[in-house]
Amino acid sequence: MSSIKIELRQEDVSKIKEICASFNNDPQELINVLHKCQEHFGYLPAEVQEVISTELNVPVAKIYGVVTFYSFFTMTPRGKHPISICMGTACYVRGAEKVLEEFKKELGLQVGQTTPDGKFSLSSLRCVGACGLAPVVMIGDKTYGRVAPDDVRNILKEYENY
Amino acid sequence: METITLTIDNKKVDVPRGTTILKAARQLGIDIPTLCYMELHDMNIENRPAGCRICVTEVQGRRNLAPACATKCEDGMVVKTHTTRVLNARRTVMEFILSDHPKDCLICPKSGNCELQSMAHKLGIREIPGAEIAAMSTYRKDTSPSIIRDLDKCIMCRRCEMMCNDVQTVGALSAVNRGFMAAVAPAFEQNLEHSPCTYCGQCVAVCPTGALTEVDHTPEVLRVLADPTKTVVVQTAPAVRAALGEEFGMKPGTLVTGKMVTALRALGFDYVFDTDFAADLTIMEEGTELLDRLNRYLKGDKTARLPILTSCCPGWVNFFEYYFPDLKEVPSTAKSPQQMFGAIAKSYFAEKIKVNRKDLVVVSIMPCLAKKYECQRDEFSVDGNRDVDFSISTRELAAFIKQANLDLNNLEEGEFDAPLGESTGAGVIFGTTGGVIEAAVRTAYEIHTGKKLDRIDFTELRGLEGVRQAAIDFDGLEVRIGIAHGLGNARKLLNDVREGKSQFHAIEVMACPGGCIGGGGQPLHHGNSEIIKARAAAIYEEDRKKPLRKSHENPFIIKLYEEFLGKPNSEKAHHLLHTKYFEKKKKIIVKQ
Amino acid sequence: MKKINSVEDLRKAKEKILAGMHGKGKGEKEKVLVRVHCGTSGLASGAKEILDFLTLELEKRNIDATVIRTGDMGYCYAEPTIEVTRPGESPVVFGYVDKIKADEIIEKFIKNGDFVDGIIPVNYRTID
Amino acid sequence: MTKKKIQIIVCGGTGCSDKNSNAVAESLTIEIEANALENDVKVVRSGCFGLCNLGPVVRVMPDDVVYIGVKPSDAQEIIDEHIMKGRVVERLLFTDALTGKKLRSAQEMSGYRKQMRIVLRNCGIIDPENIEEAIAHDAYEALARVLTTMTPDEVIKIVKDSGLRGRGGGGFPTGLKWEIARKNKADEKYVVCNADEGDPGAFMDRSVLEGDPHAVLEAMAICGYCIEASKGLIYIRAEYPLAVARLKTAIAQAKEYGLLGENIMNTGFSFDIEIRYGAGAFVCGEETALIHSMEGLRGEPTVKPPFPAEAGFRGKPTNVNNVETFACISPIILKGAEWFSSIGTEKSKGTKVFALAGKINNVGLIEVPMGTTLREVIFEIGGGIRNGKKFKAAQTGGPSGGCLTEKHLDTPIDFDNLVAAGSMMGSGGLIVMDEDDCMVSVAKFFLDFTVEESCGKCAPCRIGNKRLHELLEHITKGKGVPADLDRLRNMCLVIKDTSLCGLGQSSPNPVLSTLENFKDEYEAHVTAKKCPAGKCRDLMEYFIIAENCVGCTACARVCPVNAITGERKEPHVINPEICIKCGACKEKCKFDAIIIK
Repeated sequence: MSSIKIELRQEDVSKIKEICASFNNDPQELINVLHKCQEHFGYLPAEVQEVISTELNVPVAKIYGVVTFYSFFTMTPRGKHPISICMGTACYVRGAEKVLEEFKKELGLQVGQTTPDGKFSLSSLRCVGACGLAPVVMIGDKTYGRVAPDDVRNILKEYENY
Repeated sequence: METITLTIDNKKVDVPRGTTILKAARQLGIDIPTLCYMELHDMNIENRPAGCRICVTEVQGRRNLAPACATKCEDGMVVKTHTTRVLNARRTVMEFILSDHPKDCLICPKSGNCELQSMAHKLGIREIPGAEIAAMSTYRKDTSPSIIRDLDKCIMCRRCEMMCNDVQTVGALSAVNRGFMAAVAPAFEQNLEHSPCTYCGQCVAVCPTGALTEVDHTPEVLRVLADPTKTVVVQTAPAVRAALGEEFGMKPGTLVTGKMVTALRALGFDYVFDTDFAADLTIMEEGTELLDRLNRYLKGDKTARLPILTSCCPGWVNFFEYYFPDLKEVPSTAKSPQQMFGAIAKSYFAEKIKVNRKDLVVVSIMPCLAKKYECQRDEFSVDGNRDVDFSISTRELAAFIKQANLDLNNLEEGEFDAPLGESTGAGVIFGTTGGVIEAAVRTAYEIHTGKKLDRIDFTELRGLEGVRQAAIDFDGLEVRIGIAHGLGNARKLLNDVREGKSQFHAIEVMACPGGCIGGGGQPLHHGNSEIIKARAAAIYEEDRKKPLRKSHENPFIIKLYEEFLGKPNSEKAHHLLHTKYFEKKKKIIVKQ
Repeated sequence: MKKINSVEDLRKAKEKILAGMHGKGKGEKEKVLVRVHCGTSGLASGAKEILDFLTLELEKRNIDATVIRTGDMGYCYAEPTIEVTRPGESPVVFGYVDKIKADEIIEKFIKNGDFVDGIIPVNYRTID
Repeated sequence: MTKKKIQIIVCGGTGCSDKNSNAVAESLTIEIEANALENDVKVVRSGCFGLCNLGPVVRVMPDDVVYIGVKPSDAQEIIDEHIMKGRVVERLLFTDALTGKKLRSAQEMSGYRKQMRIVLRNCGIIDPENIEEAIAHDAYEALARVLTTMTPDEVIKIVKDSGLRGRGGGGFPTGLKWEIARKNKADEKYVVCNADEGDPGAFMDRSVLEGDPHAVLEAMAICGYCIEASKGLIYIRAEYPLAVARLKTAIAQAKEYGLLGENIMNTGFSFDIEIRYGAGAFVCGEETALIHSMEGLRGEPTVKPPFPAEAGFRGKPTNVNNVETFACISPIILKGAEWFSSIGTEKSKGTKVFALAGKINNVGLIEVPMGTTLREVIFEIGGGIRNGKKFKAAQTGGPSGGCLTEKHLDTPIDFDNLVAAGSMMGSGGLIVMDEDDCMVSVAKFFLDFTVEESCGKCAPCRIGNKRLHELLEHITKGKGVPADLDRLRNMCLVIKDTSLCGLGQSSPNPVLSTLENFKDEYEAHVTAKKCPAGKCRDLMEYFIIAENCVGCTACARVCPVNAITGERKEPHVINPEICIKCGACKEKCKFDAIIIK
């Protein structure tokens, strides 16, 4: 058992403490706390989980257990433009797999990875509920409907200068 | 309580409402196989995630099979435990479990003692259909100073998680990931070393498979035994003698002290000593410290920290260093018996036999896995030479004895060597919960009052209740004592101490449920708490049989002080026999 | 609106709202009511642009209309959809509305009551 | 405004288009021009009327006369009689089969519409961010009535009598659930709304929350009154930002108006609602898992009993219903149990919202009375199969359900019939598949979902589903043997029989149901090693028809692995040993010379 040093900036620590305090440091609010922290930091690195653990008095192993249980939480930084391909049933039967393949090919990424320049990350998700537009791709908050593999290159082009 | 009647396998049985099918069946002598389920009855420890689904039974009127461990009986319920549907389901589920389990039983440390292996045998599994296309969930293997985690063998029974969190409140382990890759691991799937793990070994003690095992130090021990330049000394902890026999088919609670000594000698140890001797020494130091603090306190000295906390349990020390670093001045500074033994062996005894400490190897036989870590602590070595070189568990010793073609059953009764082999009954009872404090009371009473004790057995300090308390009359001075075993229970008492609410003068803490007899290095109890009770009985039996039962009466202890240490808590004693504690809690460093 | 402190309050509030809804207040001329279906499907198909376009254009073209944002009706295949109620008439739902279509709807239907292609007929029963 | 013109609306929905409604529109235009009426009469194309089996449908406005089964040859009569002379063409009107009465207007025919909106009553009608609009549409009227004129037991009786069953999947009677929660005494109780809509392809709950959030809030308060809870929690997917935002607005407004919070409408009843977020775990649709998730834990289910109604959130009695169930409550209170139970089938009352998706024309949400047949849903409301393909199967109940086939088309859809057909209602996703879909692959797709979403707590679900998926993968790769099908079935049955929660107990359904209904397709995969739908890449063989090939070499040039050889202007050949079945050649070929065998 050796002691571990965790490095975070003071303002980050304060932010996490503030988030925890806004939920009365109640361990039962862990998932809400994680949501807020991920909203703020973009992901949930180990350091952030350690601070939450101290604040909520929940073992960090348990927090990690929760983070790895829910697919919404991530411990790897997402790209500036996170790309999510809907793999819901409706999208699947309308060819989402091929669209995903195309994104993988164009970006040279696997699902769950981020481009080295931090610009794009690729993930698949289950049904955004826009089945009428299947297959659906989300980049950030923007939704693209009825995406064909051929559209992928053009979609990515929109982000060339951002 | 209301009684209900149900039928299991065509037999009627009456049970109190709330009873599970599993227990009702056992009442009828029907042993429904279980895998993840585990219960330590007298300690309020139960693991019932209903996750393995091996214990499923057919309940009339229910659509699905019902897990016997978690299904409560209802009046008029009709249960079948071995229909073809049940047997097929059990077998298929077992095939699933085995399909995601390594098949290296031949070289698995749990082989022969593995609940999964026994279950596969019991269910008659002969092949694993589809094994050739079955992906396995694999993980990085982790070796810590005490424990090896090989999660490829984890079957998600969650026993370790339950022990670590619910019983011990250590929180080192949690279920992580989801679905097929779910396993039980420390945060970030790091090594145990980087977690709050105390190495109490309770996870290992309950693991049904080879996923959690101790680090085996017997090869190193074998190497030093073969080295003619080394003098090898062994010390055996009190709880070992009460459990070792189980590994050789003896009834739980069989004392094998003499046979164990013979076996150790046969294995080639040059001196076979007893940790009980060091336990007596601990009482001298710790008891004196207690009386000192108590007297200072009574005189109004505000710096006298009470209650004093025992410090012989290394899992417990790790625990408070992590969770209660603010209280690190509260526990007794006395080293544990293992380390006191090492310090004395490598000074006093080494001088006596004129062996350089570098050529003297001290091996300890411990019921404990945290002892492996304890002897590796920096503060317990001199110029890189450890006071205790290796610590091996009761289980490792059993394996070692077997490897040497020795059958413990047929060995002569041997005697410990002098001078570090002599002990009193007080040293023996260190092996069970309440024992350390009882031993301390026996000595402290007589020193404090200057009177002889009328009765030596303080039965009010014994038992298996998680938290116990008693007030002992020290001739007019009421000494209030608290006892906790299991770290979760300890935490309750510690919280009181932290908040200044504790009424106790002295508190004994043992990390493992039951104390050392239930240690993480002991023969596996497989969820049978009767075994732990039998070991406790054996410990008290050994105490009763001892001619001397108070530490301060141990003639070799008296001699040690006379010849070497001076008096308890002397400067020399402090140097050799006392230690200090460190803050282990993770620190959040602010980046500049 | 002040707090509703009793059942009577609720019913009074309801009457007041109904009376004042969408320009039906006393002395006011009834307005055209345009509902833009802005659920996730609608928004993903561009309903927000249509909402903004209609709000702006109806004002520019001096048409007395209320444009409100609602949830989706379920016509995912035809999103964005809008519903237009001319005073005294039954509501009419239009699908596949882009800016060109929206312009056509203003010019032809809202102004003159002429239907344009893309009507989605009411194909359900209501409960009242 | 100008004087109203006559407008003839011709259905341009897919169903009617297939029946040549285009020609009807053209004929009408020709007739109008022939009579020089183009300034007064206009032909407009519309979307689907939802009367596809009666199509093509023509509606004359503003007279509101609906003609059905109109043929191009009828155009002249419609123009001559109706438009010129104002006389309705009786023979083209709809005749009520029971009464023999001719129905003229869309209004009169409304009873024949297949859809009925109860849950979706206000969706698309009110501004969800303006509580006043909701109040104008009767929101909180039921709550007012309940709080002032009814006892909790009376309310529960109405809900029980209405026959409402939980819309989340299991179909447990809602009133009974409330009654159990009411009977369990405790100092605190909770009402939970399950809005963790996880079935891929189902989004009705989201639509309700986005379109009519007060319907849910009001019903939760009513439930709170019945079970004596003062606190409600909505567990909603974090992936639904719009629904979350609108819910938050709605809750804030309801509090501001005193319709939630302390002493609601001065009745002494207090009820507050909080939002809890899901974080992407399908298993949290299961009540006990959902409760653990709300407690900040991993969303793992626990054995029932104890049911949440006995020991739920924070160990207190908790009533969990989903969004759609709650959305039915206020109309039931306002219009009565009898009204609600008059809709639907014997054991399934009311309506059900379905999310139509897949190879269907009118993708979207529909709400139909229980007992509507699959045929009506797919071919009338849904407008039939896309691109005129053949219907193959409809998956209901998402990954927990099974598929319905041709033979189930006329089965009235309700809880029990779906279970009898080897599927389930689930939350109401309805994915339509056509002849191009390989059912083994579809089963594999659903298993892929289950494997990813299994919580990992119990062995059959954690490992068994993985093994099922592997075996299906094996089969779709052409490596299966006939004996695998028996093993597949046994694994399915054991996983169903032994899993801890509903997820594992139903995850093999897509496999069992496809195995049952499309056995020959499975057999083709394991014996002939062929995929009849041509979907399984490893079982395909690209082949050049020599007669069609002109030897342009385009295919050979595009082939990434040089599997195609041939002389210029000579038929080319694909070497199946090298071919990786990427399909690039087929796409490139302009002469339809490349086929998949």
